[in-house]
Amino acid sequence: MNTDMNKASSELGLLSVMGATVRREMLLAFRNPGDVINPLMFFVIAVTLFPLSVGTDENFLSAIAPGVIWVTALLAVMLSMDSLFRADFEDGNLEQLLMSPQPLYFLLLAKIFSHWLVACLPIILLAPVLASMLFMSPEGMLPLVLSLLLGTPVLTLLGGIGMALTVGLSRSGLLLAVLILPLYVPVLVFGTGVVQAAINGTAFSGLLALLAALFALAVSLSPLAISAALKISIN
Amino acid sequence: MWQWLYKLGSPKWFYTIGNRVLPWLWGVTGLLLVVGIIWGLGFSPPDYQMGDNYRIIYLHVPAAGLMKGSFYMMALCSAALLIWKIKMADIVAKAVAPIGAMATLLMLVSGSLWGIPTWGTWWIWDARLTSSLLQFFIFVGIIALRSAIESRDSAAKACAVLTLVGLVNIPIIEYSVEWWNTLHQGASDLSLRDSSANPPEIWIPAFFTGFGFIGLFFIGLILRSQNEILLRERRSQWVKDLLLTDNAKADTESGINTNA
Amino acid sequence: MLEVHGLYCERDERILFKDLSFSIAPGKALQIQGSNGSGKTTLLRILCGLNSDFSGEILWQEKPVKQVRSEFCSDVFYLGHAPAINRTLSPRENLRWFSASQGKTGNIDISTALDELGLAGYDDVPCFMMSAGQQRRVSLARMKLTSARLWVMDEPFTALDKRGVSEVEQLLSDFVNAGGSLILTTHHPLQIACDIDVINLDSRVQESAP
Amino acid sequence: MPEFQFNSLAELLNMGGYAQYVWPVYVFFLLFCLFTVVPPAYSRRKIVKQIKARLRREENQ
Repeated sequence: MNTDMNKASSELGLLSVMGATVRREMLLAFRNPGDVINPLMFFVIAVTLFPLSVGTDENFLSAIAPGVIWVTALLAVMLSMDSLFRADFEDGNLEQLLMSPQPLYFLLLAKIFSHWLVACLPIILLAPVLASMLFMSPEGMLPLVLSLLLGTPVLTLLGGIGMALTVGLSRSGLLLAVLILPLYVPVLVFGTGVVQAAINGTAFSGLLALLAALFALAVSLSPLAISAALKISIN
Repeated sequence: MWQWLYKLGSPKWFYTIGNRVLPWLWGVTGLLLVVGIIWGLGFSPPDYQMGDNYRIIYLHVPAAGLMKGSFYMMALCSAALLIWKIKMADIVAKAVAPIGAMATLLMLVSGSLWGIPTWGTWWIWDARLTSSLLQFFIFVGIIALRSAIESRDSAAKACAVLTLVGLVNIPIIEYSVEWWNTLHQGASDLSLRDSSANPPEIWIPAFFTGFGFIGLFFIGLILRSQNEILLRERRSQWVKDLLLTDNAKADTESGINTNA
Repeated sequence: MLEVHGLYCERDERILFKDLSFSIAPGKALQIQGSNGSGKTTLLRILCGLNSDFSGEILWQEKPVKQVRSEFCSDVFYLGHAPAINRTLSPRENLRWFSASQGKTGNIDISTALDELGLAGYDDVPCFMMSAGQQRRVSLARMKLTSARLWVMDEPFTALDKRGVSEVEQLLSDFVNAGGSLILTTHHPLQIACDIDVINLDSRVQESAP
Repeated sequence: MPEFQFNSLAELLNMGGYAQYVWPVYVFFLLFCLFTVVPPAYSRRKIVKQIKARLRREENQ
């Protein structure tokens, strides 16, 4: 079997396996909708807690709206991380993933992209609705969605590292928070900065660029950390 | 030079070198700290603005340096463990983590106590204090991960990965906190560093306490590493010989037991 | 095909095996025997690269495994304790990812594979409605889909009934006689029609770590 | 050698009115020193005792 046919089939193999991974994850999300609904419900309920606690004064709520939306979205994404590796670790599929000939780097990207589609996209779509519930001014809506679109993948990738490190442990929900939340700070700071700048009418494209830079850094580096962590947890 | 470094990789050698270095370290560190503190507290002139309150920086600045230094050392050990599989690196990283966390705590406490007369409250969201607080959370995260994983080898490698992830993220966190601080509060003019109007000799005691801190750090590191070595090598012959000779003579003051 | 030199593995202060060397050639089977906890599963996972807590050398086609990882992985099929079956998916959906990773994307292969494992008609039944034996058969159906020349199997016969065990033994002997090589651990008395070398981990090492 | 800044012990203790900020920091520093040295020394004694006990058990087996 000459090698170039082998090379061509391995490229095709990688793309087809990534496609198969994404399709499998979508199917899994469809089969157990908890992975989609629970983060979303947490996001909605957590946001409604704020008016109940801090009162419904309009200017105050609209002042804290970007922060509230971003913090609850961040927590929702972190809580949704549990469904990323745990099910596959328990039924043995994670070993098959590590044993597959295709480079683990791209398989993990496919897996995390599908988790982002399942868990984070609904949150992004719902964020403007909740923001308007908190009387956030309308010109902040688009920047909010843009910053979430760029920020949540970084949160998912960093959460993936934490999840890969703790997948072998029996009850590690809170440990994930202790490990990963400090690393979420830059995304939170720039994310709320974008919305705040938009509301004050100042230019926010620079901050979006910073978020995009964080996104590029996370996409390129964190799969390396995740595959190293998975190989350790599988040991 | 490499041969010496290579030897440090073997636990037995590290243990014996540790025992030989410890007495010197005790003496030098004690001297440095005593001189630094007495000079700083009693002899250096008061600050033109803050009066005697500024004497806190003789502990605050070395603690901040130790916080940074201990994390970089942990990152170095983590890289050595993951890349060259040096078992000794994990022992040192495990010993450094609690000391680094406590140094960060000392930095935070001294920073906020310094802040009470100058800012009016014990905590303000100053850029350096906030990023040090986040660094403290990262230290706690690493220690929590190590205690959560039972098997020692995977705990070591998992903490190494987390430390390196932390190493990449810390500059980003500091940059974002710095940017965030200028957005909300403007640069606080009374930051801890700009006591430039003072005569230069106020920095001499800080020189002493600084190196005294480093000495203290290595004392703690060697003691903790030696404990871990004894635990891990308890079945090996050299530990048995070491302890049997100890039976023969009265056990000297812990920490300076003379080696076989 | 696969050579192992001087393999040493220690777990919680106990030596599992020390300077273990063997090789496996095409058309050969190797059975790892040993009591519970003697390190059979650890040895299989070390061979597959899932476990890296060992010292020693593993060569695949005379080259260290680390350098030829993707060829090695495409030529090895590992079947672990866990059936690697997601209970909410159907057998077809479970196997589709695996067959894609082996470069086969056709659906017909999956249904023929399932039929040969006695699961005709179960293609689209969610796995949680199937018995443990049937789920193990779904996992074993991957034998039909893989083009790997080295099979590493950890207790392949668990949860199978008598007829299932003989069917799988038949499949294994066809594979080995057709030039494949097989490493497996099992507690059942093995009747496959080919020459089997045996390594017994109990008789090799008694004393604890140095 | 710079001269001593405070003319009396009471003045030193008062630390120019900042006593309740400066001295707690130095107390915390003392805690830091104890934390770096005392726990390892204590667990050293425990470890040595443990190993010796095991050695004695193995010897008279």
